[in-house]
Amino acid sequence: MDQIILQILNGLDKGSAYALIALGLTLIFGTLGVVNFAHGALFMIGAFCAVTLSRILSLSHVVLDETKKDFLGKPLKVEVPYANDWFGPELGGAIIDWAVPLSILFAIPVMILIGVIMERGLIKHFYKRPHADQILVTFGLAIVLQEIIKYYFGANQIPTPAPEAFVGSFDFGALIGLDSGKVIYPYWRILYFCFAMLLIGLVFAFLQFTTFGMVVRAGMADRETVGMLGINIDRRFTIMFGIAAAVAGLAGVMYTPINPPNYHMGMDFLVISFVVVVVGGMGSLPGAVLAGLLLGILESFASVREVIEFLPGINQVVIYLAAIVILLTRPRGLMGRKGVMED
Amino acid sequence: MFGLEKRDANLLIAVGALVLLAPIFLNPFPEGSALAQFNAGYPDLMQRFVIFGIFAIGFNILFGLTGYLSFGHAAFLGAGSYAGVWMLKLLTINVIPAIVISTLVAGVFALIIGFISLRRSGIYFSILTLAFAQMSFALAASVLTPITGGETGLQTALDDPRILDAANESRNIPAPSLFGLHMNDSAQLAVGDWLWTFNVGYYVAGIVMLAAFYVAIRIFRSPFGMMLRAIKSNQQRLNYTGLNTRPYMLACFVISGMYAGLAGGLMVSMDPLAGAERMQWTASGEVVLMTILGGVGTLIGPVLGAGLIKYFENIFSKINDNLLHQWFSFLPQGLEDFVVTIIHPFIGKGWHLTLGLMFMAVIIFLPGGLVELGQRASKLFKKRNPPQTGGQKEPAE
Amino acid sequence: MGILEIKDVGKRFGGLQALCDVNLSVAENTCHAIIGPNGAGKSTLLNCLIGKLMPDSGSVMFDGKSVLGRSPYEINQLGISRVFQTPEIFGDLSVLENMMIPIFATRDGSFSMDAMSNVMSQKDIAEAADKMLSEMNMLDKRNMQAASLSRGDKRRLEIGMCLSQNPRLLLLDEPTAGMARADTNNTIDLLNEIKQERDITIAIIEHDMHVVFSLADRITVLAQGTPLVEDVPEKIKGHPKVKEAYLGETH
Amino acid sequence: MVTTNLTRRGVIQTGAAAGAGLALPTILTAGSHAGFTNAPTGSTVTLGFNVPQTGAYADEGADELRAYELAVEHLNGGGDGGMLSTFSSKSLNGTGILGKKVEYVTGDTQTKPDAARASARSMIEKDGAIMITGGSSSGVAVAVQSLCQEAGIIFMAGLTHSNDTTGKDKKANGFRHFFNSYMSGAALAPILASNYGTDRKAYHLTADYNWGYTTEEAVRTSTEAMGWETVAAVKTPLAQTDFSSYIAPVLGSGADVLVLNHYGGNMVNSLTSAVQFGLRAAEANGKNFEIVVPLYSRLMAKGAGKNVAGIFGSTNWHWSLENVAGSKYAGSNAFVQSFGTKYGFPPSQAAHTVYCQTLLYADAVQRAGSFNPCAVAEALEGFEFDGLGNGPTVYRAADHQCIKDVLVVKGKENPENDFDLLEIVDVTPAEAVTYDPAIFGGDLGSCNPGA
Repeated sequence: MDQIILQILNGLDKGSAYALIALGLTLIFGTLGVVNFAHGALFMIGAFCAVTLSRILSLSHVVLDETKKDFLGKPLKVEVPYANDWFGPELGGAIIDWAVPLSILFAIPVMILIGVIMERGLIKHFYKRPHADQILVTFGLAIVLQEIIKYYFGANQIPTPAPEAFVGSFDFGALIGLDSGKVIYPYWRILYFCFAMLLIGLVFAFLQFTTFGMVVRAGMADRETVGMLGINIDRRFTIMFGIAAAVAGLAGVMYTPINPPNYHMGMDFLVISFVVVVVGGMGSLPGAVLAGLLLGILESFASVREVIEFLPGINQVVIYLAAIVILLTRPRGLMGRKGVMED
Repeated sequence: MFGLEKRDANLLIAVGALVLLAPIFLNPFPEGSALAQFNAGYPDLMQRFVIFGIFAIGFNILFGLTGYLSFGHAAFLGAGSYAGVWMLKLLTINVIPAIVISTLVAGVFALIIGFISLRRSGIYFSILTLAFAQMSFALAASVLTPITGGETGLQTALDDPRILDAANESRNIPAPSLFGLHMNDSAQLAVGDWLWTFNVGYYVAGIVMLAAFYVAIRIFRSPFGMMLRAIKSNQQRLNYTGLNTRPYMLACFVISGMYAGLAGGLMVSMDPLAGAERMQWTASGEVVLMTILGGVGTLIGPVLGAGLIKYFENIFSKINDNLLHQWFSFLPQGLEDFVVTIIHPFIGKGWHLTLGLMFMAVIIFLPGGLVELGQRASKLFKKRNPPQTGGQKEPAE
Repeated sequence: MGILEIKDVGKRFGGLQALCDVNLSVAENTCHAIIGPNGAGKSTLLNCLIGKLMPDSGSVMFDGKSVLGRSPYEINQLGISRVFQTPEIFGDLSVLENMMIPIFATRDGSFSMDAMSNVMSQKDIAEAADKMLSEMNMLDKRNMQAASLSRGDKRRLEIGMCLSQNPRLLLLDEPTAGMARADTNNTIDLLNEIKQERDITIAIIEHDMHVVFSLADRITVLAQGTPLVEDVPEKIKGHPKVKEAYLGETH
Repeated sequence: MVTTNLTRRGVIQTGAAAGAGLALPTILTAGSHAGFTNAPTGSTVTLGFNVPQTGAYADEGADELRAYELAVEHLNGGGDGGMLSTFSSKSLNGTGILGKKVEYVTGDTQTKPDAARASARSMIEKDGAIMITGGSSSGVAVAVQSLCQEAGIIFMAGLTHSNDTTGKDKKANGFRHFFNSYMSGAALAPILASNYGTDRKAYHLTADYNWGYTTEEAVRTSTEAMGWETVAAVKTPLAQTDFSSYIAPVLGSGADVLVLNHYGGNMVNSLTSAVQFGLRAAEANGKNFEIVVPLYSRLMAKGAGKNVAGIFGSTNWHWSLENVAGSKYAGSNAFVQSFGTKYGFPPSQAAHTVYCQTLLYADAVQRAGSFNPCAVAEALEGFEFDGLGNGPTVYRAADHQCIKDVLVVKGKENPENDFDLLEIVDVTPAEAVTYDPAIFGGDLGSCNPGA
């Protein structure tokens, strides 16, 4: 029982990352009709926003410590962050410690800007081109973006820990009335799930309750009609692209304490997030969220030892199998509208 | 000639001449000169040019003619490679069974995957093929290790049975050969400072590539090829014309898969190792890049694209700062450093960046790839001639 | 007994009864038009005829064989050719190739793995295609890319492609929709020529009264999913029920 | 057709001589070279450094490349000579190898067997490399080793830890200085026993590929031999990034030790997850829960950050070795000094092993008096040396594996900087990690000089 709860938690956690990426992907597809292979790269750039901010916050100057020796036998160079000088070691340390949550504020404008630039500078010119061209040009862009990140940050993973307060785990089982000590779950992963749900909720609320969102939804349903009403749908779509980029970016920011980021983390998620979008139904926002969570849970359960022993290798292929089964039996996906990219 | 129209025959002859003389013109710079770094006329790379040429030609038969974008084509290359190595291990070190069987195995594999994937089209087809290829890769690298050699790859060994061969007297693993001609044997010709290498394996692969190219031309010009182009153009009309598109697509997919398998079989014949990452989706992406870079739906484009990407991968990636400093040493020190700093991110380990930028540029500005570039250039030359009547149909080159 | 017999066909989408007990018979070698205001169920009926939709009830027989549940290529092989609202041709291919494909299909059936011969070396096909093109007055355009043709020429090509298969029934779905007046008249003339020169049955679904009255031998008026009247054009013109159905519509 | 194997450098000389002035074409025959592939005939000799420059191990490859450049500098008499001065064999004298100046070419393995073989072939066929060295994974090492065997080139393996490299896939032309899975297991077991006791229940997470299998087997065998019990061993996909599903069941399984048979990104992510799930702080079976990482590298420690603190593992070498364990490990400081002065930070174990391999190769050529791979192999087989930082070492003839002491390290609690992440716990002597070369099967074959 507790193993099942644990794997459901794992699945929700994994799935919320899939859902956030897929949400943006399907938003872009639904509004702009563009298949964006660079979306994984946006997730990765978001993660590196956190790395960048934590680097900025811990910018240091070197102080020589004569009492200690470095590896060459010279006085040890100790790096003292400016933050410590300015705010004192306590507050300065706390600021550096909270770099990841602070990065949310930093990442939102950066990601929106990147998204808008991407849309205006490149994607815009591909609305009328075939899907294959869109896939290919954004695939090229993804390569370029990740190579740029690699050039500046190296290929190795960069540890970007959560604030002290969120490190470690707590007894989730006791919280829901199980025996204590059975279901231990990390704070940050729970936080990640809650954050993802909040973000998804915000996006839905935005689309549901604002006029802006209403127009965008109408545009998703029938672009031409909305265009004929004299509403400048293009500008709104540009903004939607920025928002999608920001959602992916925030997913990346918050993911950094879970797994230290590196330059190809976006590619690792890209294929899966496409599968999520397709399973959920192209252009369906609730579908993306549902499929993300479901596939996360499915993947988690396929990774359980007993399952692997019964079906070796199932953990590696379960997502793809799910995609194949869904595509063959229900091509519009779980919640896709009939007729949207359906054969 | 050979049942081809004059233009196609000329193209075939030109490609044949290119393949024959590649060892010479790929080494345009004398040995030891600063630019010798850009020479590409060594056996491994030349073999790769033609083998990936075959792969790309085959991919183009599918993507170029029907517009179905398979993102899992590397799976067939991998399946062919494994089959090929197993033939080299079990049957004989002679490459013929390896090449034939790898083509057939890939064909069967393509038949199965195609039968399922072709129930959908568009991006769904792409995702289905991607899913199958990723599954093949994941399984080949792990659970199927006894068959595939896992992450290390499958290779020949001293104690392989090789039932058709005489017992191996030497304590060395025999090299793949064609009736005694070793694939890694070469003859070299030196003229002045120039050095040209003529490699057995390269010419074997080259001849197979010419045959594959010839077959591709025939397919492009055949009624079958016309139906495939019709599928790309308007599948609905084709259906209402009384043609069943499904068997056409499946046949095309299998042919295309067999080309990939043939390439895989040749690869292991030149270098008897099959690694699982050959099946990864990025490897499938590579053949897409090749085809697009060269020119989708054109005959010669994929071959050019394959050559360009392999050239980048093998030549550009080996340029390091040391070399850059040598080349720009004629500049004043400060300027030299500056130039090297500017170029540095794009060469050596940054070759992926250059590739990505180049690829984007091609998609944005040259959707027809290198072939379109060539056509535009030749149009520029022909400007003085009276313009042709508008709307003239230019059949796929 | 007509060549096309539609019996008691009904189709319901959710709460909407799109077709209700449609009975219709198209006699051989006539031109039969089906007209009706928007939402009368014309497209639904058409989709039932060509295998795209499966009616809930009833039967559709062509020359004694049911067409229901057959895929488009099988329906074509029964002898039904279809002309679409917007011309469906192979835009990327040359006009000649466009014309050759249906001729190949007629000769070789639904699938032929002829991957090694040259298209152009098949003289019989090329000749037949050229003959058809000259009938359509398009021989001078044979090497053009089909997508670069004018709207009227595209329609002409499409009809030519259909005729090249010698169909027994030509199904036309608003063949002049969106056309300029001159192109419309050309198309009408072409269809009249075809009617006179060939033994062919034509079923036409149309909105435009001008086209219908210039072509049809017999007209069925469809309203709210049911045939209202069926008669010769002269009788339809002044029919009160038809006027009622079209009330408010200006044509 | 006249067929010869490739002998690029030899050819230039002959070709140039025959074609001088007249530019007459010269067809080269089998007699025009010295009987082995790429025999150097000019005043230089070219080595091929095949390291990952793109992909996840690019940073490790960059560190290897730095060490190679340093080794070349030292061989040619530049710099401070590094470990040349401490090396027990004194045949190298700073004038290159056999009087020929050492030059090098580089290739990118991309950490893929296919790509690694392509770049190795290009260095052999195009650049005339006489020896290939490098790599940072066993798959690549095994693939390139067999290529070199076929081509008639010596292969000096870089970072490769799988038993297979000198076990079932060993080749007469291939040599490995780095230690292996078996030695890791053997070295770790006694130290784990003394720190965590002999009554432990271990849970293995194993990367699902060849290296993972051999490492799991080695650690299992040696820990079970001293009384540990293996509760479960679960294979994790190589491409896995989120290990939560594999980590979460560990606490409930009755195990009290988690062994992560992971390397590189796998290890960084699995360890990070394990620490997140509170395994470090947990108690099981009345004991503190412990985590073990059989193979450590500095880049992994860097990637995992604070999470490595207190976690045991093994390494081939560490820059502080001579300071901690004394002058038995002479050479370490010399190397650190020379590397640190040039690059500003201490070398990694990958850098150390490839530096050693380059020197060992050069020395063997020098002693053999020939670049002929068979002569070099003979000079390396059974070669006993000291002063390269690992203490007395022998290049075992039976499987071309170096037998030397193995370091057991643990993550530092309070590292002073990015390079000070590990501390040496103990050094297991060579005798304790020696094994019978026959146990892994395989066959060296006979040495192949190429032509």
